[in-house]
Amino acid sequence: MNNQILNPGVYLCGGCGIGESISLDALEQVAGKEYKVPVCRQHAFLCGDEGRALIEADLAAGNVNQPIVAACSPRVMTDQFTFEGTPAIRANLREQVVWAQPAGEEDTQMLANDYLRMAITQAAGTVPTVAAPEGEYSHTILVLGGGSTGLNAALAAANTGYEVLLVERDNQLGGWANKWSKTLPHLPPYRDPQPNTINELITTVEAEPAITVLTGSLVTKTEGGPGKFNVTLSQDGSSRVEHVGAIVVATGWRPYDANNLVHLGYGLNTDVVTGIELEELLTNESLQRRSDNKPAKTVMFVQCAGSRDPDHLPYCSSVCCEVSIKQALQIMQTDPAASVYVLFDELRTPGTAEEFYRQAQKAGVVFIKGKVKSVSADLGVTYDDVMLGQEVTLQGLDMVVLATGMVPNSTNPEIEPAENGAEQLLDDVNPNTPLSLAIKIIDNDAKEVVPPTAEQAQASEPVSAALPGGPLLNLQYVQGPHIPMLVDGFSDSHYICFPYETRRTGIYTCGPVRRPMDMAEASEDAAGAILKAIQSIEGAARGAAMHPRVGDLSFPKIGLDTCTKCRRCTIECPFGAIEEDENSFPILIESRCRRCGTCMGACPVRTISFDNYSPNMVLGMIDAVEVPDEFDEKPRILIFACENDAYPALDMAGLNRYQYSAFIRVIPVRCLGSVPLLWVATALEKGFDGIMLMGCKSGDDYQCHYVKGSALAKERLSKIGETLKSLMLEEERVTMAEISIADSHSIPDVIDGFVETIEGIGFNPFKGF
Amino acid sequence: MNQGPASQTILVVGGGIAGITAAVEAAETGYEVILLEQSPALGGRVSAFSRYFPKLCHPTCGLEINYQRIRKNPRIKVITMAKVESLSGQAGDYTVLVKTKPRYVNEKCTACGDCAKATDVRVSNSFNYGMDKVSAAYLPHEHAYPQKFVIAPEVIDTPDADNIKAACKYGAVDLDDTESVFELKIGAVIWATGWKPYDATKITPYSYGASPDIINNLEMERLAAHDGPTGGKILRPSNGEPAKRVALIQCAGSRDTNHLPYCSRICCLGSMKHAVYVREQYTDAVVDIYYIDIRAHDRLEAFYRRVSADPQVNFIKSKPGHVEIEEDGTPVVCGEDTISREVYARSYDLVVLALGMEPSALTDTDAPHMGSRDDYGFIVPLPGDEPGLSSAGVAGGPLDVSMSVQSATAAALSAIQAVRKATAQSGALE
Amino acid sequence: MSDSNMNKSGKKKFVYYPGCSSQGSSKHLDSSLRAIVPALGLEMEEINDWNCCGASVGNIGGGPLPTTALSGRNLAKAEQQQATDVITGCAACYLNTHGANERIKADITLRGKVNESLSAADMSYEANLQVRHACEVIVNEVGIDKIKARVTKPLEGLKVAGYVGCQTVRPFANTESGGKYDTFDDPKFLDQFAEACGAEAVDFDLKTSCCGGSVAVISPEKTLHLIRDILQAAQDSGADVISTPCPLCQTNVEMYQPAINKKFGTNFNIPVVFYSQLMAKAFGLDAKKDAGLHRNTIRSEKLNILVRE
Amino acid sequence: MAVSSDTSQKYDLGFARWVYQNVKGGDKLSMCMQCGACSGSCPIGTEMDHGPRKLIMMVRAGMKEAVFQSNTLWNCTSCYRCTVRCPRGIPVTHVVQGLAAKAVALGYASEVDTARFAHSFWWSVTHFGRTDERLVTAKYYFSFGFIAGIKKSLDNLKIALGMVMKGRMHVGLPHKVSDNKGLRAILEKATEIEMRDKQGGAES
Repeated sequence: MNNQILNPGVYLCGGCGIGESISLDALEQVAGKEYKVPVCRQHAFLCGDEGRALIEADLAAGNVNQPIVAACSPRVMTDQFTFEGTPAIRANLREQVVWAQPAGEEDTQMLANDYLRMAITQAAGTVPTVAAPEGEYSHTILVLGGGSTGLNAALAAANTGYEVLLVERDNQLGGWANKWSKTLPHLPPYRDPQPNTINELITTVEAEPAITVLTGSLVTKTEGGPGKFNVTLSQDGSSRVEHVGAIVVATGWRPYDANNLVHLGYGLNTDVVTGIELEELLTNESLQRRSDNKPAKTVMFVQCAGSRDPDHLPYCSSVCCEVSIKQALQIMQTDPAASVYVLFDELRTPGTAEEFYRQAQKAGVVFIKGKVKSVSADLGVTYDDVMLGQEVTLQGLDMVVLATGMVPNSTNPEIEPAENGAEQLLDDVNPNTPLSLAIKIIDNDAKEVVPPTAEQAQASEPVSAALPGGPLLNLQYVQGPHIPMLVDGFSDSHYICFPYETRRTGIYTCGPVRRPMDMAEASEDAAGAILKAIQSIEGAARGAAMHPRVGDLSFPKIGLDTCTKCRRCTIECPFGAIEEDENSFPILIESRCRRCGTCMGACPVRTISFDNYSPNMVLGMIDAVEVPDEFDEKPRILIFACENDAYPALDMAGLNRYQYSAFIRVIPVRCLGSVPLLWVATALEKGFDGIMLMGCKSGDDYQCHYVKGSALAKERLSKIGETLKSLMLEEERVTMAEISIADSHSIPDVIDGFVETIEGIGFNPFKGF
Repeated sequence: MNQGPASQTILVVGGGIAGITAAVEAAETGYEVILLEQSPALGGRVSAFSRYFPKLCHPTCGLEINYQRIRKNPRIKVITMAKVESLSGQAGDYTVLVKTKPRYVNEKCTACGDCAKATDVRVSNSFNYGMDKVSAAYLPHEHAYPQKFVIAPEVIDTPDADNIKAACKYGAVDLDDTESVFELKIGAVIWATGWKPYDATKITPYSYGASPDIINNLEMERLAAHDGPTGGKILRPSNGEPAKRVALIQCAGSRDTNHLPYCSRICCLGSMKHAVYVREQYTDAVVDIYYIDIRAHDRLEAFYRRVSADPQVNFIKSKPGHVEIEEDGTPVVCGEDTISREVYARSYDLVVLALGMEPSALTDTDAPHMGSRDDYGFIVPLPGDEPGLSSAGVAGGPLDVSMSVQSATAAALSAIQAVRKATAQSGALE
Repeated sequence: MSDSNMNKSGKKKFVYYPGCSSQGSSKHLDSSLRAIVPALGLEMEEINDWNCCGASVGNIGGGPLPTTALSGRNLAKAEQQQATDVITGCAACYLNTHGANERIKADITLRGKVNESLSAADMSYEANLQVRHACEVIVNEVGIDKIKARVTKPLEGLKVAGYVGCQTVRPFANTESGGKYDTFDDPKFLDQFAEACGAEAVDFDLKTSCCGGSVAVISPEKTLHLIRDILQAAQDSGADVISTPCPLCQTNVEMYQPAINKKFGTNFNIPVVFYSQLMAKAFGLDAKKDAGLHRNTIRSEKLNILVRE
Repeated sequence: MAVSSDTSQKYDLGFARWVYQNVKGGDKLSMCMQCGACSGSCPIGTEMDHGPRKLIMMVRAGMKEAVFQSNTLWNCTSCYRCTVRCPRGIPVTHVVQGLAAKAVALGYASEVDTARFAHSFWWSVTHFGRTDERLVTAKYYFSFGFIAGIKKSLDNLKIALGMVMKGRMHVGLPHKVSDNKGLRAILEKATEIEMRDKQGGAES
């Protein structure tokens, strides 16, 4: 803990219209008279060389060590206003004052004054953060799964200079790839099935000194965090503990159980086979059928066998079309006289794989668009031939191949489920119920169990169907043993922009356990996961945060003296960074922490704080705002704005010179999840007439970079009713606005609309108290 | 042979989502990165998208985080309006010639906007694909990074240029700015040169250009964008009326041996997203999607289900033969519904061609050596190629955004491996 | 054009393949072509004793090889005349002869069979010729500027709808062997011809719509509406005349006007001329002997003025 | 290889493969992805029972009878739009005409107008080496029988007269190639070669 006294210096910029719009002298009054800030200077162009020289001189002279820059938004000119590696505290007078307000008005000046007050208070509440990495950090990467994805991951790590522990459940490496007769073409000209090179890959891995291979092994327990995971491994009975820095999960997939596909003839006739089973029948000789080893001259592939089917797998397994094309081509190559049909609903050969499709057509494979109805025991395939516009039953086939889909190995079906595993999965796959698990645990004294809602039940269906078995890593996290999942049982990821952003820092999944994908894409995915693993190891060793607050050295400090063991922080932390000691006091695993402050927002007794972001700091900023009494007819509205989306939107509204009410005061927050109800209550007591939480979209398509921030805020606000009643205040005074970053144009409506509502309700009776 | 110690610096060419990702990931792993972008701002194609499928979230959301990561990271140097002229050498020791176009605005720019007020000259707005105009002194768009203005070459050497210069209080306008060429010593290069839409005028049967109400999928994104030419309203370019009968034509160029032989992967989902744009705005709108096969992979299938559940969105399995233009300019889509066998000719308020992706590097005549390319111009390193050159995102093949980010992260690792290897070798030499 | 496309003298030699319609329905195409091609500075002599190309139904009537052999004979004759390039003005002749020629070039077995057939008349074809459409030759060998330069009597005030039809551009206009001289759906050359002759090319968007081709001859009831649409579009575009390069288009669109007026209650009376007739006129050549304008059955004041002037 | 009879068994590839090998342009048929661009581009597609796209699927499905009895074969105007637009490079026009030729050769089309016209046409070619529009048309009309012939001729009398007036309908002796004998020899030889090739039994 570093408690050095800060000497703030206030620097006022007159540029970009600030000087013309408001009085810098008035601001200087605020700094000097009200806050007794020793150093306060003005400049017409602060971000210019001359302006910065002004600040650097004071820093050099040692009479200032905490510059406060009252100029533009903290989102811009960051290089210009970062000194000795530390960004200055900023008061946003440009985007959110003079660009959004009429020049020369009293209200505009008041707004500016308040923002300066808030900045000075923020500075006072800020302690320089110092990295405090403790203990021994491992730089070894554990790769779970020795299939082609895992092998590629291990090689990628070794080739980047990292030691690897490669753990495979089976007694041999290679996984499904061992079965493939040939593989898909992923290099130009993308036309022909390629020789399977899995054996070469295995040899290379086994020859690689940096890689230690453990086959026939399972992970039975995982503790710790990035840089200091302790993983318990069991290999034929004996178990050992390994110290690793990061974990890459490449447990892959398994085929959808064809025994569920009796309507497609599976089990009725041995010559109805799955694509996987066919691989073993494909050789350099012409294809023979299983029943009588007679040559199979007419073969039909039935696509989407189980996939894209609400009764089985709701999703598309992505690779089946190309795999069937590969197999069809192999059959034609060994017997050009064969009749090979592919029955598909939508043929999916994206990108350059279209070449592969054309190659199969060229070879004479017949593609039929149709929805399969049934496959009979005598291999009669009945389907709607939509292109002919009639129902067709194809007779006289020698073999029917079911292209079954991929089920992710997000769990290990070969071991027993963990007792709190199911609850966690239910919670994970259903973002609509962000706190279902929390509620259960918090109400653990309550006799009756909270019945799951309809959508919970619905969401739980695919989980139980697709995900039997136990946890892969058996994480010793309060939040459960599983790696969190997103949809359809595939492992979690901040889908689209940050696919490697997961809720278990230091643990990265890749390959088909993350999304259905082919071997080529999986090997690329493996490289990506390894890079993130390396970053998490190096970050942990520096005590620095991972994405999105990359490099942030601050971390939450928990004062146990006042802690009530309510467990909210442990439960609500999106990253499971907070565990419990034997007395069920919360303890932070720093390297898991992503610095969002959700724990801070969860804590009812404000005993969790960061050096540079704390309840007291924000309460101070709230208190710094001058709230006029009601006779001035100037309401005050406090806005907590998420710094990732809402705050930039406010800036862009200013950039576009959109005008809105001057009665608002904005406090940027790391995430709405970090806003405790206490701040809201305090603001109301202080006399603010309305409070608005501005954050991103929650729910199924959430955008929160901390997963559930805005969902948590919603949840909490829903509980504020009582608080307001006890204060005899209207519930409408507190609201939440889902503002996306592209909503700059609607900012004025949102703000002015709320101001109107508040003016309708009337002033806060607490004013003046 | 390597001269002296190998360079550890990684050059990323192209500042779209793939290039940004590759640059940030490499820098956050501790490597020096130079990020080149040929336009005045980062963001590339995605920055001109209104929303992403299937979450319908805004690209700026992810870009904002990435820009914050770049701002925080002293290891990343961003150079805009820059292009690679030539490249020579090998991993650890590339010599790269970079050419920059003049911006006529220097680092002192605060984006205050006074320059824009100083001229009445309006130039075509390339960010909106020329669908509207902007001041000759302009910020590329509201979320532009770097947040610096640009002065259009059109006004240089005119009195307006002098007015613009005079209007800037900060000496940020530099009318003497010129093209410049400089040399970089680089350890490894990641090509993230991205894509451009296939030239619609080459698909003559679809009459692009014959009616203002026939547009392409990128223009549709701008029509839907709040900062687009219509402020986010889907309106007919011809008369500004709401577009309530909309045809979305898939495979405009893609999957066609006369044009792009490959499937561009993103168009199906993109058009479903466009259907949502229209339906969100007009409850009585009807959208027809003409397709050959709907290519909605893994979880994207759910988006397909969701959109096809809308009774006012019709999926018609048909590659239209041609688009005719009625006397009043109304486009008429003609073809055969392959399932009903109906030969149709349907008129629409708006026809959107889902143009395929063509690698930008393809038609770049003075393109430098980039490593192995496939027949379509995608950069695909082959086994045994020199390790120092890799590709990220659509430069390497038709990918969606999430896959581009994956490929960019992998490219960052392979670049890191290349410079490490080169360093080890050059170390061995000394 | 490839270098192989040169005779001993190293110069190109053009021979002309008139096709059967030149002796019947399209005499005016024939006469005008024979007039303008030399006027544009290209020498061409007629293929000796040429025969029918097989047209669109030859395949059905006689089968593939005999049809190809028909072209084979013409090409062999042309080769005997030391030709390098065969020019034809008839879309169907071009389609068949050019197509056959390209197939014979590409397919050695087919070449063998054709030559085996030709041997029955002691002939053979070495497959060194290019078969080219007159329009492509004018675009690629002459060029629009040369046309402009040659014009002595510009067709001022004449509004022309350029109706290209099908086979003049499809399937070869935009291919290498077809000289890549224009697009399949929106060719510009015919309008450029008209403009070069001093006329006004009106905006006419059915320029490559089908007139019904041989189906129009065999079962007009199926195709009259196609011609109606073409005439309607031409009328709406304010055209005085329709100009076309294709004999069958010319005959169909012209001859069926009365039948169309009867069937659809319209009263179209739009002359349909060959581009070459307009050129001949603009070049100041004889309106009858060369331009053959007296052979057009649909007359209009504008056309008559053209004939008289 | 012999053309298979239309089996009740759908997708017996015998017929499809025969078409691939024996019909002009057939070798590209397997590339069809049923997008419908061909049928959608056809100027008189509405006149067609199946249209080229479905016709190709029917070939694959082995529906020989239905294919050869399809009116699609006779409604092709040879505009070549389908050919130039096909995203898979299939010469659709040639395929349709090729199938039409086979339909005639296999005797499916004796009553079809186009077939009659084709025969009259070929008659003229083989007799004179050139086509005499007047004779071809007349022979075509009269192939419907004398009365019908007269009627059809009268229908088009206006046109014919117009042509004659303008000297665009040749009257008098038909134009001939001078070396008619040689031409016939060539055609007979070609036909003979075609037959010889079919000894592998292309048609039965």
